[in-house]
Amino acid sequence: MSEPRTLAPPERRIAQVSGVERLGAYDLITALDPTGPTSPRPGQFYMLAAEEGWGGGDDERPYLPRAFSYARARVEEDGIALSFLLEAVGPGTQRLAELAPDEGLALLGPLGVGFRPAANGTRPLLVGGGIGAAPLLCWEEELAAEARSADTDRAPEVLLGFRSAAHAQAAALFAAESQVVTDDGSVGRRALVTELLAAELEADANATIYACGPPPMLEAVRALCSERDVPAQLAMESGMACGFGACFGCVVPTRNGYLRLCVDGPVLDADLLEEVV
Amino acid sequence: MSEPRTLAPPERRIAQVSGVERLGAYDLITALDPTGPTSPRPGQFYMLAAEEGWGGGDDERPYLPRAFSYARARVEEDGIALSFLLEAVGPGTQRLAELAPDEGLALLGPLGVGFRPAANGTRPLLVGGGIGAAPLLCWEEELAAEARSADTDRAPEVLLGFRSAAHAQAAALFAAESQVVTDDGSVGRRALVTELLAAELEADANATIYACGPPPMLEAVRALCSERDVPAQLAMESGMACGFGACFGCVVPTRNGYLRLCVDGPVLDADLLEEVV
Amino acid sequence: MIELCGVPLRGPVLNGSGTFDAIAARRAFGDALLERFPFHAFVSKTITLAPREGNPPPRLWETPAGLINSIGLPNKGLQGFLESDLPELARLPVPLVVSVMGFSRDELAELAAAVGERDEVAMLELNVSCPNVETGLIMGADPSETALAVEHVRSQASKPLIVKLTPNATDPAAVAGAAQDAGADAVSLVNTLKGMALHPRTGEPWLGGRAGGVSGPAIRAIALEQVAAVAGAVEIPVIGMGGISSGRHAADFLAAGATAIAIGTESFRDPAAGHRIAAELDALSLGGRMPAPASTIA
Amino acid sequence: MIELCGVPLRGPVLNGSGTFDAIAARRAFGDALLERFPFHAFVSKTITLAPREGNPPPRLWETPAGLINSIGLPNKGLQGFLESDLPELARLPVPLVVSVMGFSRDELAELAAAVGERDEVAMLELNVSCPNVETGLIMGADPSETALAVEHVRSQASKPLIVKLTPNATDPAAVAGAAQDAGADAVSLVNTLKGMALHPRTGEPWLGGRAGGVSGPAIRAIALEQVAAVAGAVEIPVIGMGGISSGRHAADFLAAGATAIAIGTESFRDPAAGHRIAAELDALSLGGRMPAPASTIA
Ligand SMILES: Cc1cc2nc3c(=O)[nH]c(=O)nc-3n(C[C@H](O)[C@H](O)[C@H](O)COP(=O)(O)OP(=O)(O)OC[C@H]3O[C@@H](n4cnc5c(N)ncnc54)[C@H](O)[C@@H]3O)c2cc1C
Ligand SMILES: Cc1cc2nc3c(=O)[nH]c(=O)nc-3n(C[C@H](O)[C@H](O)[C@H](O)COP(=O)(O)OP(=O)(O)OC[C@H]3O[C@@H](n4cnc5c(N)ncnc54)[C@H](O)[C@@H]3O)c2cc1C
Ligand SMILES: Cc1cc2nc3c(=O)[nH]c(=O)nc-3n(C[C@H](O)[C@H](O)[C@H](O)COP(=O)(O)O)c2cc1C
Ligand SMILES: Cc1cc2nc3c(=O)[nH]c(=O)nc-3n(C[C@H](O)[C@H](O)[C@H](O)COP(=O)(O)O)c2cc1C
Ligand code: FES
Ligand code: FES
Repeated sequence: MSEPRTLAPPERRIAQVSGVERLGAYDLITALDPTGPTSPRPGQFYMLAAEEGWGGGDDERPYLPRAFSYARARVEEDGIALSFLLEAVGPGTQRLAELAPDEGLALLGPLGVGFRPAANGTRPLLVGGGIGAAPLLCWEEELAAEARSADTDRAPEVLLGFRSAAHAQAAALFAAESQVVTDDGSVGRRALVTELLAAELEADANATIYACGPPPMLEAVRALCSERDVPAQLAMESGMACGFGACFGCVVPTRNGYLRLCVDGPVLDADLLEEVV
Repeated sequence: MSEPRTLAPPERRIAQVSGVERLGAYDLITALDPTGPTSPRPGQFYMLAAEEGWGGGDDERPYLPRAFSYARARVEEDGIALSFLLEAVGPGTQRLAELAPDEGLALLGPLGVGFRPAANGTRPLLVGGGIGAAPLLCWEEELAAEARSADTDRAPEVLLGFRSAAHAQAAALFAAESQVVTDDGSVGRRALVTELLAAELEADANATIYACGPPPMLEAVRALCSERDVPAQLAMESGMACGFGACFGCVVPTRNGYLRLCVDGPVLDADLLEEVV
Repeated sequence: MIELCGVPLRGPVLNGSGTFDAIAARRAFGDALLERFPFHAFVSKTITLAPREGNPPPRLWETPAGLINSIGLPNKGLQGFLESDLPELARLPVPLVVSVMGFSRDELAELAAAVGERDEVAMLELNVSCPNVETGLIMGADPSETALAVEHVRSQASKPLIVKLTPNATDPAAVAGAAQDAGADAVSLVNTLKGMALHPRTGEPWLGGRAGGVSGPAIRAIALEQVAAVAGAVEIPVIGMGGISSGRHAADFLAAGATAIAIGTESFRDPAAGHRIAAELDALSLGGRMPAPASTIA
Repeated sequence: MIELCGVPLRGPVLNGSGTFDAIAARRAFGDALLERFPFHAFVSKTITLAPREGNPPPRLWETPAGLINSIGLPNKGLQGFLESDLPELARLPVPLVVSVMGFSRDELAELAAAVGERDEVAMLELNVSCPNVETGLIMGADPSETALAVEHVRSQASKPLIVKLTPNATDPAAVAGAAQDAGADAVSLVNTLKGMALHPRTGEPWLGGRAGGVSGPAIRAIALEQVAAVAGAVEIPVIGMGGISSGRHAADFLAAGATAIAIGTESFRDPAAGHRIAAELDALSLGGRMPAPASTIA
């Protein structure tokens, strides 16, 4: 099976910011990429940096670009409009969140390998924790379209967990109704998204799981699925300097030793992992 | 004679940018300094940096603050409005030129010693080259006010030289009519401002010269004045890291050895200098 | 067109060892990488006799205008390199430099012999300077230790030999001189400077390897001083690197006496950085900023 | 309240020698400087036996997140210092540390004796590390050279003696150990790293002194690693510095084993930096980020 990887041009290019939308605790940044490939694969990511004023933030940072899954891609006549959902947690994301329309967004990508098709005859279950919803957005879109055209009942179901109502606003970006829980009960039940997943698997374990979120959540998903022998694909994170395999900095421990998440991931089969740390 | 030095508070503070005016080749930045002294002395300077995004420009710079003579000071009820005339020549001045109203301007000052009164009975002649006009603006204002109140005929005369018409727009900032020449003849004669000075001194050498501009101009002024025994004060420049005597980096060679321009200047008696380099 | 230790190169821009994996990059960029290859010669990541997993993560920490890495030289080992990597690297459109490091002189000799006999290899680079591996620091910081290591490699390989120096030494020029006298054909510097970062919450070392090596613009001025000192002390060509991110920086290193330059961390920001910097450098030397062509002939 | 070599200090924040001229600052800021003095102890600029003019300008070059200086130790010389500077520095509201450097061991002994006998002086700092003066580098880079220098000062002065180390050495921990064994009461590090910049147009060295020393955030990670290595190797207190510009950075140096820290280049951005950093540090240790009080008792 050929891996879901759309090749990137071997140079950084400048996209033009077209929209910056505040979504509760997150920002949705959209930029027009004039020359990049028009069909990135859900789960792939881009390395982003502001064209101007990258640096001079807290601690004279950021210096290196930052990795972001694309959340949405729309082909337009003068290029492809890429949307990124981001959470400002430090100097890099803060600068990106301050981008204004028409500013330049330096990007490299799409990078890494995306989500693989669901195991035969299983239903796709998308499980997102917080900002981990980002890569699930375009994946839900694609799976739903496939389901419609094949007109099966294999439309994806989406389970989301957020810290608070402000974060939960991101749920509105999904096409289908999603089940939402929060840590503070401000939206949906006060529960962990993995509780929703457990219930779903109790009801019908014939599923393929696609999960993205913080390590503890991914580890819980991995454990749940391995107990029940349910196939799962995890979109993971690690600190990245380059995004294309050059620095060997983004490794995660797997049953096959250290793997570079930027070229062998970011989507990994849960089976490959002893444990998500 | 007590030196013309208004003391600065011993800490950097944040002023709020109230105006950014494009003046041909220069920018006039005005910021409200809430707590600084209300009577800086003409010729004194401030160390400036943008509160946000200082760094990340060309070559990951600027890092250190930059020195700027104040061009104008207006006492308002909620502080003192300081104006700086600046020419964008590198990452620091470029960032400052991009300041928007309500952005924070970090400043320290006033620093250094300003212009001293004219020698008894001499007329003040202000000679500016390019951006060197900046410190002469507030000095002309003060001298003119003094002349009015004393109602003498000692009102200052202003001689200015600029590269081109775009730069010469700064001449409009002076209260009195000034004599202007340019390198390309686009405004006034095609001549050097030192030619104007030579003519003035031919007509009446009973003057005190206040000059600010590029080193070759200042050296020409120094030479002209020493030949004719005309007292001259030069507002000089050198690369500065601190502005308050801490780094010993801003020294200029004088008859008394190296002097730190930030504490012993920036205004120096021309006699003190062998030559302006 | 320049010549480095007798090897003709289309220009003076190399990559720093360990900062560009052409095989992984080909997976990400496809053949376009070969069509627009960013360097005039390719330097492999340092290989060792036995395979290495490298250091536990986290391996990266961003500093002001720089990066600390504690990668720990992960590599497939000599056999794995010769079998799976070398054939792929041989397809690159530029001459290949293979970087080797040994933890004993016998290891060095074995590596040198095995790599040196391969036609695909244009030059060898001896890494005596990796700050993440004890031996590297000790060998590269001491002139006589360095000389012995060079002799062992030299005796086994006739290929042009570059010795990569560490900046974590009192007198890099003395080490360079010793390398030259021991038979090195060129020296390259700087490798990373020892550095450390603590976990924001725990105050414990952030990096899995505890300490690491600092690279990027933050070290450029330090690297330029060492390159100038070394170039003034040896006759053999010097390959300068350390925070180069523009043609102007490259021109500075050439003006300081380097024959060629290498791009490391800047490639992380843009895989085409080498390409851009070579173009900027051409523009500058045409502009007469400095005698690049002249000073780039070994 | 901490104690450094038996001298009580209101806190752990010093200035780096040569980065704050309290006398000049008083001309600029007046008595407000004394009322809000930014440091818990004041370290003088390094003085030498004979007066020095310092290096020709330009003396400064800004680097990414850093600064290169080639000041060249301008100072009035021992007599000038004792006559005109010492009385003024004695008026500061904090203990005074006088930094001395000698170009021969006799000079060192003479400086130590003359400064050490003055009651206004709380401690001596021996600068064996200034990268702008040949001797500095040689002494400070070699353990035995350093030991000899320390012994000569020690024999003449009973005051607590701090030895300021250079980072331009293969093994700063070994030099620190030698200083300790020779009688030093504390070590301070890092001084600046050797660095260079070229004139954008001519390609010639920009600095009047040709090379200079790099300071600021760019070197922080390098300094932190050396401070951790030295603190692990000696029993005497360590004063850590190098690019500290926030309480978090100060906390890192204390966590790495320093007893006190010093602010250098950051004071150029804000003369009150020491004051701000001390406050941020208090907030952090209250927040329990790291055991500041404990680890700051010598
Ligand atoms: C494949 C992939 C996809 C991603 N997709 C998204 C996405 O869609 N949306 C999104 O919001 N985020 C996404 N991320 C995470 C995002 O890349 C990080 O949030 C971002 O890099 C943080 O940068 P920063 O400068 O804002 O914060 P940083 O200051 O870099 O801090 C972020 C974390 O890095 C560590 N850290 C702190 N200081 C340093 C330092 N100096 N050097 C190194 N590490 C440090 C700490 O653990 C901190 O919590 C993704 C990451 C990966 C790898
Ligand atoms: C007392 C005083 C008063 C001043 N008043 C004014 C004023 O009123 N208006 C005004 O516009 N300017 C004024 N200046 C000049 C102003 O401070 C400089 O133009 C400013 O510092 C330039 O900073 P930059 O980052 O824009 O340019 P830089 O990049 O700093 O370049 C400016 C000059 O510095 C040198 N240089 C280049 N790179 C570096 C480097 N990396 N490190 C060190 N030097 C470098 C070059 O000679 C270059 O031409 C004054 C200067 C002084 C000392
Ligand atoms: C992530 C990383 C890995 C490196 N690996 C090696 C290596 O394997 N062998 C080596 O000789 N140098 C290695 N280096 C050092 C670089 O080749 C180069 O000497 C150094 O980074 C300075 O150049 P720069 O500032 O342009 O990155 C590595 C550097 C980095 C940042
Ligand atoms: C302009 C300047 C002058 C300095 N002069 C001295 C000196 O006279 N004696 C000394 O021991 N260190 C001197 N230093 C080194 C500092 O004390 C300090 O060790 C170094 O700058 C690192 O700290 P920082 O990065 O916080 O500046 C000087 C540093 C600078 C930037
Ligand atoms: S981020 Fe550099 S190898 Fe993965
Ligand atoms: S600018 Fe630092 S002493 Fe003058």
